[in-house]
Amino acid sequence: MSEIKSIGIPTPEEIKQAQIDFAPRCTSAGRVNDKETQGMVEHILNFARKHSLFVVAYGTGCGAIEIPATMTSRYDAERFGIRGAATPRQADVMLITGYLSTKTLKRVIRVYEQMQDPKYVIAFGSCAINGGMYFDSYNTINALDRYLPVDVYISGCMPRPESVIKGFVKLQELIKNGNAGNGEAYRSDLDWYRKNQQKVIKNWDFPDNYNW
Amino acid sequence: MEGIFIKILGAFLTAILAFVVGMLYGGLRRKVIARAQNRVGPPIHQNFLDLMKLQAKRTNIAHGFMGHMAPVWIIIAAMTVLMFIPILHGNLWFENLTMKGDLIFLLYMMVFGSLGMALGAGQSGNPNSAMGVSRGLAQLVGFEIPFFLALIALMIQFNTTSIAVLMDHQEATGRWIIVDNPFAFIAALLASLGMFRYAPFDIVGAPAELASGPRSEFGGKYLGTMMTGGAVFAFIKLVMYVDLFLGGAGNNNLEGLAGTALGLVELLVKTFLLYMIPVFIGLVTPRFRTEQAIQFFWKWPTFFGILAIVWALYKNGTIG
Amino acid sequence: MVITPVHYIIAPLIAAFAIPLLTKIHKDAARVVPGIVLFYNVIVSFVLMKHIREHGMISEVLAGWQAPWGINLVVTPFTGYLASMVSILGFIIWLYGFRFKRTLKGGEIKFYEILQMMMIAGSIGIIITGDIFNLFVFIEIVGISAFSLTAFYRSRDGAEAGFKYLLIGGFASAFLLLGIIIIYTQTGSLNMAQIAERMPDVPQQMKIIALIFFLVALGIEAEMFPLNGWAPDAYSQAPTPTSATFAAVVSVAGVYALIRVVYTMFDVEGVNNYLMIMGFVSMLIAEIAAISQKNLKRMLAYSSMGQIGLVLIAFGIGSKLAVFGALFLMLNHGVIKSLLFMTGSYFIYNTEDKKIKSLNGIYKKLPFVSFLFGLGALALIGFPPFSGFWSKFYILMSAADEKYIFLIIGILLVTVIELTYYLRVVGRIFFAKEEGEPASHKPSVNAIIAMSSLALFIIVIGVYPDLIMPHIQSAAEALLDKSNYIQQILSLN
Amino acid sequence: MEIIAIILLILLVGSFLTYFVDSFNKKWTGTTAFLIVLITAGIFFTKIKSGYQFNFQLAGLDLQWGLTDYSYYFVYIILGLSVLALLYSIKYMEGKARLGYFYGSFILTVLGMLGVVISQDFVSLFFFWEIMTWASFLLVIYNAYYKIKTKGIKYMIFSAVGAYAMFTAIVFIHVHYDTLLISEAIAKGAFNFEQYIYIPIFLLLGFGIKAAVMPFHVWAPPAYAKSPMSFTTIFSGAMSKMGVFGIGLVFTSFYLSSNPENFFWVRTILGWMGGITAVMGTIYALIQTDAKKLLAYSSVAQLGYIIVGLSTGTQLGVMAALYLAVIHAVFKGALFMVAGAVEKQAGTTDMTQISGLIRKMPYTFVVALVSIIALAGVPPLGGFVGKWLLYEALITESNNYILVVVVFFSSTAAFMYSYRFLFGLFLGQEEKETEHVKEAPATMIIPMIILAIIATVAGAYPGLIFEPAAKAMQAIGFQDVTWQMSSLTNVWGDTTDLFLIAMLIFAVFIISFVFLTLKGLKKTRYVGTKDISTSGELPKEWENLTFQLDFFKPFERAAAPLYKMDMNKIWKDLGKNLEAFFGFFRKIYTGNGQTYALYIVIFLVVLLLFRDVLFS
Repeated sequence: MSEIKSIGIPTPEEIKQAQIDFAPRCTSAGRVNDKETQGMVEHILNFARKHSLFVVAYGTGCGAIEIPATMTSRYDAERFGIRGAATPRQADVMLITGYLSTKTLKRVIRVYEQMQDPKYVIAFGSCAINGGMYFDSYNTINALDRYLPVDVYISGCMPRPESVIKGFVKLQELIKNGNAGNGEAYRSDLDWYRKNQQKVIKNWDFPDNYNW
Repeated sequence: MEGIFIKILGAFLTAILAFVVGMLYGGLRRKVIARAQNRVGPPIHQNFLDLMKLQAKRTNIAHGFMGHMAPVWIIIAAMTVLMFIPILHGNLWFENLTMKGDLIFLLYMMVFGSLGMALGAGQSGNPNSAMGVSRGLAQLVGFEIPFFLALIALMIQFNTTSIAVLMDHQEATGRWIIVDNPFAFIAALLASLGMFRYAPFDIVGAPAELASGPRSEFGGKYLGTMMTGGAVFAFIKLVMYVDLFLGGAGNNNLEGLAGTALGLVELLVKTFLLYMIPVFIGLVTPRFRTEQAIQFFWKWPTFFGILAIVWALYKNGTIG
Repeated sequence: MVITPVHYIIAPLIAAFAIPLLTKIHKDAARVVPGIVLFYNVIVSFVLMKHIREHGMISEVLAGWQAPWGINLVVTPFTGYLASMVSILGFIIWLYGFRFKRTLKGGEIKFYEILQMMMIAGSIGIIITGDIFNLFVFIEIVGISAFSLTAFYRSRDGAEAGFKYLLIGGFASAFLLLGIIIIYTQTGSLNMAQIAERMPDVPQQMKIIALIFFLVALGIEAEMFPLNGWAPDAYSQAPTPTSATFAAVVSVAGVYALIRVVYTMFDVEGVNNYLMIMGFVSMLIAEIAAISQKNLKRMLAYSSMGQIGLVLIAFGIGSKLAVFGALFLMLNHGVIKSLLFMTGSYFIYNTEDKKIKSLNGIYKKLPFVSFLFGLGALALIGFPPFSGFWSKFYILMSAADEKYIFLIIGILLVTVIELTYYLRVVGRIFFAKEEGEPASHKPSVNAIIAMSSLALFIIVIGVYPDLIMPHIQSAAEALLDKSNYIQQILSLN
Repeated sequence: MEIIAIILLILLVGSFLTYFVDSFNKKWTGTTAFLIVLITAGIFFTKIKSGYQFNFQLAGLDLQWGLTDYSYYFVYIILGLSVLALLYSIKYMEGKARLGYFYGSFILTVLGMLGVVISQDFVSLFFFWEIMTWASFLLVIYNAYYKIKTKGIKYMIFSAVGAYAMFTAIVFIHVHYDTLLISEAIAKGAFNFEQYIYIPIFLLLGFGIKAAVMPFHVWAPPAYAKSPMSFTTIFSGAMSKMGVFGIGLVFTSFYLSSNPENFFWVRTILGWMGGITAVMGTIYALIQTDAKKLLAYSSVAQLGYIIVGLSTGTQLGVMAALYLAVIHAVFKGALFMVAGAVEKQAGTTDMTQISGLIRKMPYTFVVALVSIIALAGVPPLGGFVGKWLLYEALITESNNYILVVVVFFSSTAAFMYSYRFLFGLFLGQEEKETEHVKEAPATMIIPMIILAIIATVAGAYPGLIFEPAAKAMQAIGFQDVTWQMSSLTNVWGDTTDLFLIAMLIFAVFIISFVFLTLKGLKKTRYVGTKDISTSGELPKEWENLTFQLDFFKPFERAAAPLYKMDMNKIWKDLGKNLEAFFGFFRKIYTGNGQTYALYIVIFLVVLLLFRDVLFS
């Protein structure tokens, strides 16, 4: 038992505690935009949102290499209105393309917070879902949605461009139904997210107020 | 009273036309580029969707008053210049304030937007923005020189500084200025490459290098408004070139709506063809550094500009 | 008429002998008596000027011998003007030096006072005498006083400067005497008027050789290049009131002698050009030398030489307007340069060396003196609304009347040089970072009165030159009217 | 006593009075100076109308003082700007040393300038010119401290050379035309290049140096930048216009009296000098890191435009020059005041040291913005009108096509430094060093705002300035000067309707501003300048995010050949060589008595040898 612990596998108690602590909390509190409630105007706007996705590709891991392939001639994501954005201010979608070290997480959070509502997160690969092959690494986070609200996960290691496009299409679907865009949720559950973030980020120096 | 009503209505009509055409041309450009790269590309109306999405952003940030004002400046510049550009020759609806301002005014007014945008970008405090502005202003000095030379050539050849009078002249003689003074057209055309800021002169807002430069801190409604302004400006530049060199549009004998419609079609064809020049050049060229861009503008375009003046003086009878 | 021109000379001479005796009675007598004498000279000047304005020129015969045989003193508007100027400036310099001299050792003060007084009296004598040998005598009186005063501080430098002055002064005396001898052999007269009358009969060669001797000898006194090597050392080593006297009194007398000889006695062509060219060269070289000086008094000395050069240029031009300008400039130069030496001496007194470098920020210590120095500097350069402007203005006007284009440009360029070094000093005084302690020597009341009166003169004449211009005008006329001079003197007997 | 003499006397006495008030109570010095000039201005504008004349005799010369419409035009600039500058000065100079000295010299400078424009004879002109010069010199060296040797003296030497050149010309006018009255000289054609060419050339040299024309502009930037800002307002705004005043007088009278075709070269040379001045001033302005220096170089450039305008000699060109003279005084005065306010509040104007003052000094920023727009010549503010007139004059009337491109290049490059000024001081990162900065006091803001309002109104109603300018032009000999209140027309009949433009811009502004503000009003937030997208990195306090150094490096590289011609260095080398030369000559005085004795003997011998040559 002690040997196992020494390589970092949590004890059942710890897992239990962690399940309580890190349970994803994507509440629907911020969802002003449900399919049932959305009006005509919102419907049209969602149509525009869905067809115009400006992407800030945070090339964290090996998935970064898939993005060029997705964007260029062969797979041509632009036909879905997907297009790169230079800065988070202009972007709608953030792509987390692979494992996230804790050091990078800090930057990712910063970028996410600088994006404007409604904003979406797509996480690539198993590393972003559950840590993947880095599940027991000392400096890599395991589940992204403990730190940021994720809209779409794309499985695979790594997902091929087809899967990526599929992921985007899924996101478009969610947008159309008003189920995507967890900025409001992030704001309302900020305390919880902050607690988790602060747990892994040692040198925490963010400003106190969250200013979108 | 009725005249004022028509004027106001015409102004709105002009604005809508410019907006729609500008946006569509932007979409077309994306489509053309995609096709050239063997892609399907976005739909032509993609820019409208983008704009709508940007305006539909729920939250917006600005870095201060000048940041808030920056898109306003662009809209002011775009709309003001638009009102002074003749869209269709002799058409009541699109006449606006055509006779009330001349080329020098237009030249300066067109800078107004860039300057306002530069101020807004400056306030964001992002060093990338400041760098972009620095490059943009430097490049401005580059391409304004040949453009101004071309304009002077036109002014002295036809003894007017008014764009409307130049159009009248072309209609009266039935000869386009591109024939009368081809060098001026070449100089102005080369200058227009810089004016559109497509490759190879797109270092100002290079996304990978400067994080889109001056616009890097603008999002949501601000970016959307800027896009609108940019689209209108694209239209303005094209119409201006068509007016100056390609005889303008609307020189038909048809009365009423038909004439207007024909004129518009003519305008669209001419502007589209003109627009494709910078687009295609942009497709196949890499990026100039700022000083290379400036030096480029100060070499061949300026040479053609001076040639244009000499030509104008020759045609005018002042020399030769 | 109770007061006659001879009072100018008699009073100082008597006083000079009386002072050693009077010091026995009261030790302050040595300081007070010269003042009384010089003030008396001022009164004499005013009375005489009033008289000649009403009755024409005065020619006083000494010892009953009529001119041309005896010695005569002549007060024309010209000489009267210069004599008044010299006596007034002499008095102001005395006033300035009244307390300053207290710091000297008691034993020397009477010598200083006597020599100073004799120098001024001798200068007046040079100006008013009508006899050429008498002129020589007065030049010797001035010279000997000046040599001793130069070496007054018994330091190594002072002795060296005094010796240089003596050496060159010896040349001057010798050549002057030679010139007088030649003239006497040829004309048989020592009276200037008579010499001038007989001059046309003198053989040309003799005339020219005599003239050259006169020019060299008097050029030394008038600080003309290249004969003015003595001047910078003498100016800088002498006590400051003496330096002021050199600039304001002695050089004026020297120039007078030169001009009297050239204008009245000789009738040689080309001498005007000579004066003009040498004046310009003097001015140029002096100003060029001044710009790189590190010693304040030397700088002022070179500047004096430059100004005298300008005076000579104006005399060289020779038109009425030019002479008018020259006379005006002599007055201005006397006043302004005295002011500069006076203020400069307070700087030196406080900084305890003569370096320009140590004047940094002295404005804080001596605000009023600095203000006056600045005023003087601006006036000397010729800025309006100060008196220096008008003299330069008229000289340039006269040059233009004669179409000397390059001369004008040259003078103006030299003025730029002059301006450069003066304003450097002014800037230093007012704006450089100050160093050291507060002023240890504030100016005394008498010095302030003396300096302020000079400054007041500069401003008042600058704003309203009409106050003084008629006098100078008549002086210029009197100088140029040679025949009248001869006639008057020879017929007065 | 004549009213004009009383006015000058008030100023003269006021100068001394201010000096003594300072030693009595430092607090009231500034106010006293302000009141004195205010009273003077009041008396002047109420009692003296154009056409006034006063003849008298001084120093044997017939002197004449008076006011034509032309000089009155400049009186507006001088007195108006002086009053505002002194009001501004009260707080600006507070707490500084030697206030009496400053204000005394200031009033003397005003006296000098006023004297220059009221002089109708050359002697008083030169008289007052010199007063103006040395009084301003005293102010230039006020801040220069140990730099006195180079900076202040440079100004003085150039000024003196200019003044003496002018004086030479005056002397020759007296000789050749036997007059000292300006009007008579004009009537006799004294400024004509046909007869005595050196007279107009010397006059132009004299006035041109004061107007900082290339290649004599090198004194101007350091002098403008080093003086206290409240004085630079006058220095650059009004005093440089004295040069313009003179050139205008000389040149137009020359044009109108002679056939301009014969003297095309004169016009060309002067125009090109102005054009090169404009280019040089601009390109050096945009590499400055000190805001004051930037403005100083910019002043040089703007004066270049004015010279170009005058050099055309045509109606529109001279109108452009006169208009620019006023509008430059207005906006550059305001800008120097802005720089002064920043200097006062933030301690420096070095743009590498401070940035992001916009929230701390909002009023100052608004003034700076308005003035900069006017400077850049962008419609709808006053500066555009000047630019328009200038270009149209060059294109339509003067046929100087390459020159117009040069001017245009300069004015386009001016966008760069205009932006640089605003960005450097007010925009950009808000650094911790400037946290303490507060808005300037009201008495400093009010004059700035007045000037900004003038610049704005002039954009829609330039006729307000055209009216006196047209009168002034008629006074120097132009016939039938036409102008409209709010529109511009060139000889080809093309118009630009400024009022319409201003209204249109205003309308669009209101619509789009309201739309942009109201839309998503609640969800729009203002954030600090540290909250920027820096690739996700959180900027630390010590991290430098301010881009200020080498701001226009790409342009510098592209325009490298232009920067090679450094006039400053040429003059400096000249000065050094001259000093070395002088040092050589100084050695004539060896300090050795024997040498001096030798000189005397040699001199005697030489005279004796060449006696026949010298004397006869």
